[in-house]
This record gives sequence, C-alpha cells and structure tokens, in this order.
Amino acid sequence: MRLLEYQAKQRFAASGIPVPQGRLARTSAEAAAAARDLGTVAIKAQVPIGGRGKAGGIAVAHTPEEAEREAARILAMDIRGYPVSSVWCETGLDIAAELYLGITLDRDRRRLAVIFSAAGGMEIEQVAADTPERIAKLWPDPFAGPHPFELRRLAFAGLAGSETPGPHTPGLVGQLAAIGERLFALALALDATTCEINPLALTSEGKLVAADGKVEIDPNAEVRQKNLLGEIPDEDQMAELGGEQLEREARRRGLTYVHLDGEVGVIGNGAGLTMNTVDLVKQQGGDPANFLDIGGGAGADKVRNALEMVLLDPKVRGVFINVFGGITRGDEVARGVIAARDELHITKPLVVRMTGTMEEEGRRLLEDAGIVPAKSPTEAARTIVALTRET
Amino acid sequence: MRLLEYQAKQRFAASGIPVPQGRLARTSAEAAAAARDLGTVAIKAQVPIGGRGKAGGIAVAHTPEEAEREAARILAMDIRGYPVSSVWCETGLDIAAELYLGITLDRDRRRLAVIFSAAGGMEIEQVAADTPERIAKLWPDPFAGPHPFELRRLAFAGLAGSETPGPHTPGLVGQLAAIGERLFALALALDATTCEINPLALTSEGKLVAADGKVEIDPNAEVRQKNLLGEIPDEDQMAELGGEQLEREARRRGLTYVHLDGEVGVIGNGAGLTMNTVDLVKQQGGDPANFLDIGGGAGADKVRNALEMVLLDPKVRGVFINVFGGITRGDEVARGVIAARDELHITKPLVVRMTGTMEEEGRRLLEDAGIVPAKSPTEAARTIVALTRET
Amino acid sequence: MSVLVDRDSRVLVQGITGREGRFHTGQMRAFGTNVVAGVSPGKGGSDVDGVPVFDTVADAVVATGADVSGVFVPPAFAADAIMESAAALPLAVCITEGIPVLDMARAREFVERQGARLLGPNCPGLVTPEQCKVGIIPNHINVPGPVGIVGRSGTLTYEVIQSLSQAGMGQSTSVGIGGDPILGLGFTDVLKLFAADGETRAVVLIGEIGGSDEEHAATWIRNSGFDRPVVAFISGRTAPEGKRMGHAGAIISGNTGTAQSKIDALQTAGAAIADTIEDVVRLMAAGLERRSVAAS
Amino acid sequence: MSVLVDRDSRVLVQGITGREGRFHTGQMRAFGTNVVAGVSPGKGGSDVDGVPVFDTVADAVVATGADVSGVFVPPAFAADAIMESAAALPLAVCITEGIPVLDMARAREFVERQGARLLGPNCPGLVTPEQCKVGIIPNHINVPGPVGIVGRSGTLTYEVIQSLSQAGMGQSTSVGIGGDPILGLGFTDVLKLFAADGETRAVVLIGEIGGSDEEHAATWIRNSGFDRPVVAFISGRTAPEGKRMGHAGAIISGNTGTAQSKIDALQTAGAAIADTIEDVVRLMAAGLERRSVAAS
Repeated sequence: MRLLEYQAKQRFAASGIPVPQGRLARTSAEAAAAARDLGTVAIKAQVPIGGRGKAGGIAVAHTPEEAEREAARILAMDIRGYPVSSVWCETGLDIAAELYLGITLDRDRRRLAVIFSAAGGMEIEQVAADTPERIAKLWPDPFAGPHPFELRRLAFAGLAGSETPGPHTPGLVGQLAAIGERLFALALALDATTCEINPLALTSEGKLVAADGKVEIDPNAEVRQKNLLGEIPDEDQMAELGGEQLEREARRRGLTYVHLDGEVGVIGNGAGLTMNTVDLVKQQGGDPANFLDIGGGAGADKVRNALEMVLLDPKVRGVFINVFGGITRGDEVARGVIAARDELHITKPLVVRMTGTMEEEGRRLLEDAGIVPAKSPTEAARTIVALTRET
Repeated sequence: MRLLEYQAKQRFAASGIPVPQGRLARTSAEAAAAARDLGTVAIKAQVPIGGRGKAGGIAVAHTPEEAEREAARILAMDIRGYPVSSVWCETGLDIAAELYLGITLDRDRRRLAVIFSAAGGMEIEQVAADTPERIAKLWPDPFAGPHPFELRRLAFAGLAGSETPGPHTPGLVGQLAAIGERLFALALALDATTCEINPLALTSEGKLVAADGKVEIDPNAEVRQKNLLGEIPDEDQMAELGGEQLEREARRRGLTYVHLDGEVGVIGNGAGLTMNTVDLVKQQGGDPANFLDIGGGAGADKVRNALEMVLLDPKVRGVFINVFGGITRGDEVARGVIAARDELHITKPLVVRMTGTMEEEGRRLLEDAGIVPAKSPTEAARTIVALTRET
Repeated sequence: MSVLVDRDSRVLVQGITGREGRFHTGQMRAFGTNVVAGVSPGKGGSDVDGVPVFDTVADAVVATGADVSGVFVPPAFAADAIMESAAALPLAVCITEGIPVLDMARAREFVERQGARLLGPNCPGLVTPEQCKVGIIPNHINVPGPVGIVGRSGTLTYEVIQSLSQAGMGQSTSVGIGGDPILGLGFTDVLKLFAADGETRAVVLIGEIGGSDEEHAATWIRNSGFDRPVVAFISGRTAPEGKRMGHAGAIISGNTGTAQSKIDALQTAGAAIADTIEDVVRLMAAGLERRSVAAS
Repeated sequence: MSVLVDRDSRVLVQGITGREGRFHTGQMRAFGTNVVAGVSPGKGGSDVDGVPVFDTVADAVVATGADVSGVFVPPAFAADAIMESAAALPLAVCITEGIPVLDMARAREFVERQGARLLGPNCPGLVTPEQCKVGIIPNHINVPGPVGIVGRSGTLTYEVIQSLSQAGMGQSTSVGIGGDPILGLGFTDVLKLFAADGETRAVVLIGEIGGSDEEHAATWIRNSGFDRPVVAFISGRTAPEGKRMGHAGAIISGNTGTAQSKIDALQTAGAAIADTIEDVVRLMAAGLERRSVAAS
C-alpha cells in the first residue's frame, strides 16, 4: 500500500517534519479556493506512481482562475492507468538546494537503512551509481532506532565534499538529525518499508522542508495499520498497487495476482511454485494469463475465489491449478475447485495437478467429480497448453 | 517530583490502563456535584505522600450531601504537613482481589525493574520480605522494553501458587501483559523512576483496574518533562518533595536542601562532601541545621542564593561553607559569599573552607573582604561550632 | 548424518492448540518426530493428543529438555513467539506466513543477540528423512540419502524432494529457508552446515527472483572452495519485474535480484544450472556419479 | 604502574568549545595530559588553543588515535555523547551532572554492548599522578605513590587525595566513579583493576549512603582474596534517611543502602573503617607499614 503524496505529507507534518502549506482539492472549484487562500500554488495530481510531472500532472498557478483551469485539466487526466481524483495545491518554496533523505528495508542487512545525500532530486539513482561516495547510509539498531550521534555522522558524511550546502551550513546538521529521527519513528509507527523525502528542500532561509513524500506500507502490516490509522480506510482514497482493473479487483478480493496478458490462467500455492508454474507454461509454448498465488493454508473458499478471479479475464481459455500441499490440504483445494466449477458453470478446461498433504483425499474427490488430476507438473503444463490451443 | 494520585490516573487512562471513573474537586460543592453524577464515591485527599487513609484523608459518600460534608472536612485537613487543596471523587469498585504491579529503577541492575505479585495491597513489602517467591521481577532491555513473552512469563511467575486469582483465570495474563507494556511505555515517556499500581484491582467481572497510582519523576528530567507535558506547569497543583516550608522554598529556588533542625548551616559542593561536612559538625559537638549541596560548577549567584536560603531558617546561628573546587571554582564561590554578606547584611558568623580549582584567587578575594578562610575542614568545623555556641 | 535436526531432537510446538499447530503436530509425530511439548499461554497443564502443554517456552524447556521449536502462531504474535523461543532454546523454525516485516527485523536481531538460530519465517521447515521433521513438508516424499536441499520456495522445494526421491536420490536434510524479506538462516548459512556434514555429498539450491541471497551464496561457494556438486534452480525467469520500491530501494539493492543475475553468479561459482525440475534430477544424478568416481 | 590512563593515553574532549570543556582542557594540558583532539559538531576544522576540533568522535579517532574521551557536554546531550564515544574508543569519562537517569540506563547498556568502558557520569574523572588526568580533579593535590583511590563523591575524594599527599602517601591512580544511580565502572570494577596493578599496594574506598555498590565491593573483597590493605570511609552517617520511593523501591533495594550496612559489610571483608579524613591517613599509614613489613 502506497500513500498518496498529500497523505505522506500530512503524516510528516504530524511528526514534526516541516512541509509546505497545502490543501487537497477534489474539484476545480476547491482548487481555486485554495489558490485564493494560499496565493501562487503548485497543483499536483495525487496518484500513487512516479513520473506524473513528465506526464503533465503538475502545474503552477498564479491566480485562482489559473488554478481552476489547471485543476480541471489535471482532474480529467489518467496517468499510466490511474484516473486523477484529487489534486494537492501547495505553496511554492524558494529552494536553495535539493537534498535526499530516505528510509528503506535492506534485505541483506535485515534492517531498515537510512540514506542521505546532499545531491537529492530526480537524479539521485544516477548519483548512487556514479558517485556512491556522495550517498551516506546508516543501519540503526531495530530496537534503539538511530542515535542522534549516528544521524549527525550520517549528515556529515553525506555533506562531505558538497559545496552548497556544506557540512558547516549553520543549523543544517541539527535539522537533518531531527528530521531523520522523526522520519525513522514515523516509518516504525506506520510499518513503512519505504519512507522517502526527495527532494528534501533547503530553502534560501536555511530551513529544510519536505517537498515531496513517498511512503510504502508493509502489506503484512496493513491490518494493524488500518486499525491504528483509522483515517485511511477509504479504498478509493487509498493508493493501490498495480494499475490494471483486474489487479484492483484481485486486491479487493485479497488475492496475490499479477496480470500477464496471455491465455493460460495459472493458480499455484506459494510464490516459488507459482512462478515455476508460469515458467512451465512458457516452456511448453503457452502464454500465461496471470500469476495467482493462493499462499499457504488456503481453504476451499479461497480456491473458489481464485478460480473466479482468473476467469474474470476474458482472454483466459483454460486454467492450470498447481498445488503441492504442505500446510495447504489437497481435500480443501479439491472441494474449492469442484464448488467453483459447479456454481460458476465453468466449461473452460481445468487441469489440476495436486500432491502433498491430503493428496489422496483430494484426488479421490476430483476423480469422483469427473476432473482428472495430472500426474506431474510438466505433464499438466503440456496438457493445459494443448487444451487452450484447441479451443 | 511526585504526581498526585489523580494526575497519575489521568496518565494511566491516556495510556490505555483502566482506572475508575472520577472527578477532581477543589471545593465541597464540586464534590457534591461529582457525587450527583457518579453516585456513591470515595473522596480521596490529593497529597503527595502515603498514609492518608490512616490519617482520615479518605471517606466514602453515598449521597451528594455526605460527599459535600466529607469533602469539606478533608479539604480542611493538613496531612503530615501537606494542606489538602483538592480531593479526587471516584466511583467504587467491586474488588475480587488486590494485585501489585510496579516499575522502579534498580541501581544494581542499572535498569528499570518491573515487579508483579498476586499478593498486592498495603502489605506488599511484608510479602516481599516474608515470601519473596510470591514476587516476580523482570528487567527489560532499556532499548527494547519488555517483550510480550517476558510480561507473560512475569505474570505466570507472580501468579504461580496463587489460588484466587490463579494463573489460568480467564483473560488475566493477557490483561496483565497489556497493562505492563503500557505502564513501562508510560514510565519511559514520563522519565519516571517509580510507576506503581497498588492495588491493581481485579473486579468481580474479571477486569483489572488501577485502584491507586504512584508516579515519581526523575528530577534530572523535570525540565524536559515540563516541556513535554505542558499541563503540569502549575507549581501549587504539582506534587512536591518534602513537607517543610523551608524545603519548598529551596525547591522554588532550585536548591538541593534537606532540613535538619539544628543551628549550624551547612553548604558544600557535592553530596558526599556535604554529607561529610554535616558529619564533621556533629563530630565536633554541633547540631547541623541543614544539608545544602550547591553541586558541581556553581557560580557566584548560586552561592549567594544558597546562603540566603540557609539564613531563612531563623534557628541558624552561623554557616559553614565547605568547598573543594573541581569543576567549581574558588573565585566564583568567594565572589558569591562576599556579595551575599554585603547585600544581605549578614552578621552571623561565616566559616569558609576552600581548596581546589582557583583556590588561591578565591582565598585572596575572601581575605581582601575580611573573611578568613579555614585551613582544614576539621578546623573549620571546630571553629563554626565554637562560634555558634558563643552567640 | 544430517544438519540442524536428527533423531535426538526434542521438538516443542508453539501454538499447539491452534488449528495448524494441532494438525501438523500430528503429522510430525506420524513422521516419527519426538514432539515433547506444546506451548499455549493460559493452557499450561493440559495436553494435546498426549503431548503436554505449557504456558511458556521457558517452562516447557525446563520440564522436557526441548531443543527445537516449531512456531505455528498467528502472524500478529509470531515475532514475539520467535523471541520467546530464542530466549530459551537454540533453534526456532517459524512456519507462520504474513508476519509484519519490521517485527521480523526486531525478532531477527533478538535471535542473533541470544546466539540462537531461526529458520523462516514463512518457510516449510526442515526434514532429516527417517529421523525428524519440524514444519509442514509432506511426510511421504522424503527418503534418506546423500543430497542436501536448501530452498526458498516451500512448494518448489517439495517438488525437488519428490522428484529426487522418485529417482532414487535421497536427502541428508531438506531445509526450506522461506521467502520473506527478513529471514533467519540464509542460503549461505545452510551451505556452511552442509559443508560441515560429511554425509551430504551434493547440494540442490532452489532460489527465486528478489533479494541477493543467491548471489551471496554464489560468492561463498567460490571463496570457500566448497567442493561438492551444486545444482541450482531459479524460478521466476519469465515473471515480470516486481514493483519498484522508490529510489531508496534502488539505491540499496542496485542490480541484484533478477533471475539472470542469480543464474550468472551461481554459474560463475561452478554450480550446474537447471531449467526444469527434470533438469535438477538429471544434473544431480550426473553430479553424484562424478563425485563417486572421483572418490573411488 | 597505574590503571585506566597513563602517559601514553591520547585524550579527546567532547564539548571542547563549551565553557567547562575549554577551561578543563586547559587544566588537563597544564597537568601534562596529552589532549590530542576536541569534538564539537559543526565546528570541525577549527581549533581550541591549538587542539584540533572535529565534527564527530569517529573522525577525531581516525585522525588522532584518541583512546580516552572526557565528556563535558550538557546533560540533555550527554548520554548521546557517551554512546558516540563508546562506539569509537575504549574509555569514556563523563563529568556531566544531571543526566536523566533513563537516558543513562540506555547509554550504559550501549557501552556494555560495545565492549567499551565508562567512568561516571557526574564524576570528577581520574588521575594518574605525573602522567595523565581526565576530568576535573584539582591538579596540584596529586602525588605519585602506592595508594589506589576509588570514591563516589568527587569533592570528598579530593579531600582524601590531598590529605594522603600531604602525609607523604602518593597515589597510583585516583578514580572518582560518581554518585549517580546509574554508573559505568563501579567500586568492584575499579578494585579489580587495582588488583591487577602490581604497583597499587593499598586502596582507599570512599563510599556514601544509597545503593549497594559498597556492599558488593565488600563481597568481592572477601571472595576474591584481595590481599592489599583497604581503608574505607563512608559519608552520610548522620544524614537523615532519604525519601522513600514507594513500595517498589523497598522491594528492590531491601535493607541495603544505609551507612551502617556498608560499614558492616566492609568491616566483615577486612577493611579498616575510617571515621574521619584524618583516620583515613592514619589507617593507610599503618596499612602500608604492615604491608612493607610483610613484603620484606
């Protein structure tokens, strides 16, 4: 789950991280009102993906009329599949320098990493690739969080060699240490796996202000975050992963689904097995329609839900269900497949490969229901590819 | 700084620790109003010391009239030197058992300790002395705080061998773990060196409720707590250390002062040296009036303030100032003593023993001002005792 | 021989009174695992199908000498259960899927400070055939033999075990490390254990896209002079690129994580790369053959 | 010989640009201490009376090889300064008074995990006469010799140093451990260092009411067979009992902490108990005499 820019900035502000003054507008009239109060504003499309500037999703308006016109234009846009339903109207900053401050999960270190550079802005990845010495990193103790001295060291390291701002720009390191501490606490409080300020603007008055904000919430923590955060329950206001309509629907159904645009529906249990099932379909000359992982321990309901989901895609000509039961039980899977076929009146070919826990019970149920289980995954892949070609 | 019961309970409630419903009353009319809203209430004197129950500072009122009468009586009391300026009116609890849960600084372990016992109530210290196996303790990692599993272990250990409530009383261990976690977080947030719920009442419905609360704030953290807590700035509403008027005045002046009720005023730098100075006066047959430690690095102003403070005590017949300069400088001390004598027109004998950092400068200043510095602490003690006898 | 668990392992099940805990306790015992205790706070003193239940892991360890724990606790409480285990015994095997990742960062740190070991979370556990199983790997597919298996994906690991068993190549120990971003034992940790086990004559490594644990394992194989045949199978080669995690993720992870970078690294380290499960079987048969020729 | 610091110590001053830091840097250098660096964030690149100033302790250690830090930083920032020091070098000496005690609990834990040492806070520091002083003990009172001094109260420790020096009994090292509830090195830690130092022929221990560190030291003296004369001086015998900290404090600390309990424990351990500073001098003279007789 990715927060929209304005949601991230509201959290920053509540944590004591300075942000520009701004107002959310869902209509062009609201944008005009915001401009009347705030003066010259930037009008920014609220979509959960990058590149909106290049797509024309950001405009500067000097008058309420201009704000109304630009907001109307942006609110009519669709940016890489995301219709724009709101804009953030924000006062401009007098920016002397663009810095970078980000927190992200580092799998190798098995901790959150804090990253700082004096060379912020859109080219930060290039900076990291070309001049890694300009990127300073810190991996705080997950219980203690970053100590102030560590944040100061990070700040001095990221500013070393920089001219403007330099390491002795008055008040800069103190502000960086304070913002770093608050951003880390916020990442913990939100269960964020990414919490990024880029650019972190240094104004001509020497103040640091978060000019943009990107916050990704750990999907495993969404339940407790929804409880804690109360105010982000509204799905259409929430940022979503993936742009396609089918992926949204899968999300709504609580399924891990990636759209692949082929003809063979794929359902597996476990990400590795499901990816391998996709690979197998390709190896047999087929074109996978999707990746759908029902995860561990799925019951009959989830299997039924998954089958229904896959078949929502009109291009799908048949479905390959590949289950190796460990915590998932064969009998449950079989019951789900049979229920789905009967209740949804599925006529497209289904190939089920099933082994592992409660395998015999599952096979017997399938056979009794007239669905012949495949013997091996490769054979199953060959069969489904052949059947979907025929149709 | 010790919070009053109602202040502690307000903090408990804000942290999610259940407390009885209650209302603060500063007049008997307010107490009557509280009783009209809450029904039968306990009326409890708000003073920062124990033993108020035995002193008659707690009463139960069944009607608003009774509440008014009892509140009027209690508000007129003075409990061990503390005039009662408010009462806490609280609904009664149907108590099935009294437990104990406390957090305190453990110097030996150099951490906060969490203490739990199924045998709470006023006799808890006796329980600790007689049946230590009924007291369970935990010393959480100061960065991580107590882990839920540690709190469960603490709860099961403190309940082991107890009949009612026993370790498998439904919901009890879960409530204890939750309250323990919140109490610890509260202690950290308040910089509390003691944070105690005794009794922690188990109601007949099986709910745990904090029936009393004792919170002591680390004096070294008072500055940042006053900033953080905004709402406890009002000195007369705040609990204070020590009961005597002189000690209050010293507190107002920011001085570490203990009243000893003798005739020789004692000022020293450093607690050890000052205690030893008190000891020396006793050894020479004198009667120390007080203990006043100006601490490390005191300037002339603090010395003047200290002398003025000691002389507020009308019994004081002379003052012994014992300074061994390390971070404290002799010249600063001398300047303070001279300024105090001149501006306050002190005529009572002053004996100054001074050595250490900037000793020569200090001695010269004193001699120039006509105050003869003593050569050794023992000689100084002998001199001041002799001089205060004569007067 | 084997790694991590054997016939002497005394297994405890955290969450034994839950649906999964109870079912898989039965499966583990049917396998022959010595399940000595269960833990379920508040249910101490009862039993589950004859296995005594305790309120805390510490109590269970004192009473039964348990030295491995299988964690079958719901995601919201699992990190705490892992820490409880690590505070009292040397190896926790966490099956639970869906643990918040920052909880795991703390649990992982705690385990390390305790000097304990963690397998998982979100892993199938491990099996030493005919001796001990902790976790959810299906019972009937495991056959004793010379191949050490270590895999990220649970179900794909089952495929490999089953195929090797059917082809007559048994396993010393099969270890599923799990697919979560923050894990206990990684590929390299398990390879080191296999290296110290004389009976493990070859290894299958089952990786997948994401992270860089496969790349680190490749580096270790190259630098340590690990001399046994390694067959590597990487899934996700035709999968689309994952969602980007913003600049921060790119700065931290650079170019690693793709199937190709993993395949390249392992190939450079001398591993045989399998494109299918059938390949794994074929390449492992060849590897074992070569090795027994070299040994004779 | 000496403990903790000697003529090779390379001292850094944290907070060197503050009033106290600057003044006592001058005093330490006048004493002969080799002050190689100062730290003051944001002032890196400047100098204080010729001592180079760095932005971080890590930078200062890399540039100058500093191995002891004197911390003269205001209370709100001192715990962090201690941790910064412990992350980079082996011994921090914290003079600052008034550090919030829960900050210290964390700093103390951090120091321990780093395997570093901390003296203080709220302590006068330490002196090895004619070699090195870190802290604020007055310069002119220290004379080299055979007596190790360890005290809680700073100013009372000065009294003892001065009286012994005037009586011709010099010191190996004088160590002020400080009077705060949470400390780095305690009495026992310093006694162990003295025990390992061949030149320290006798020890003065200066305790006071509160806590139970003196009692623990007595136990250690008894159990370790520490064979050198110990003179103990406990202040606060006529002081009133401290304020009670509620039931919790009583449960944790029991009956320890009074002057009498400390005197009893030390007496039982074989220490000579001094009632006055003059007693300390007399008893130490007798102790040294006895010891040199025994040694001859």
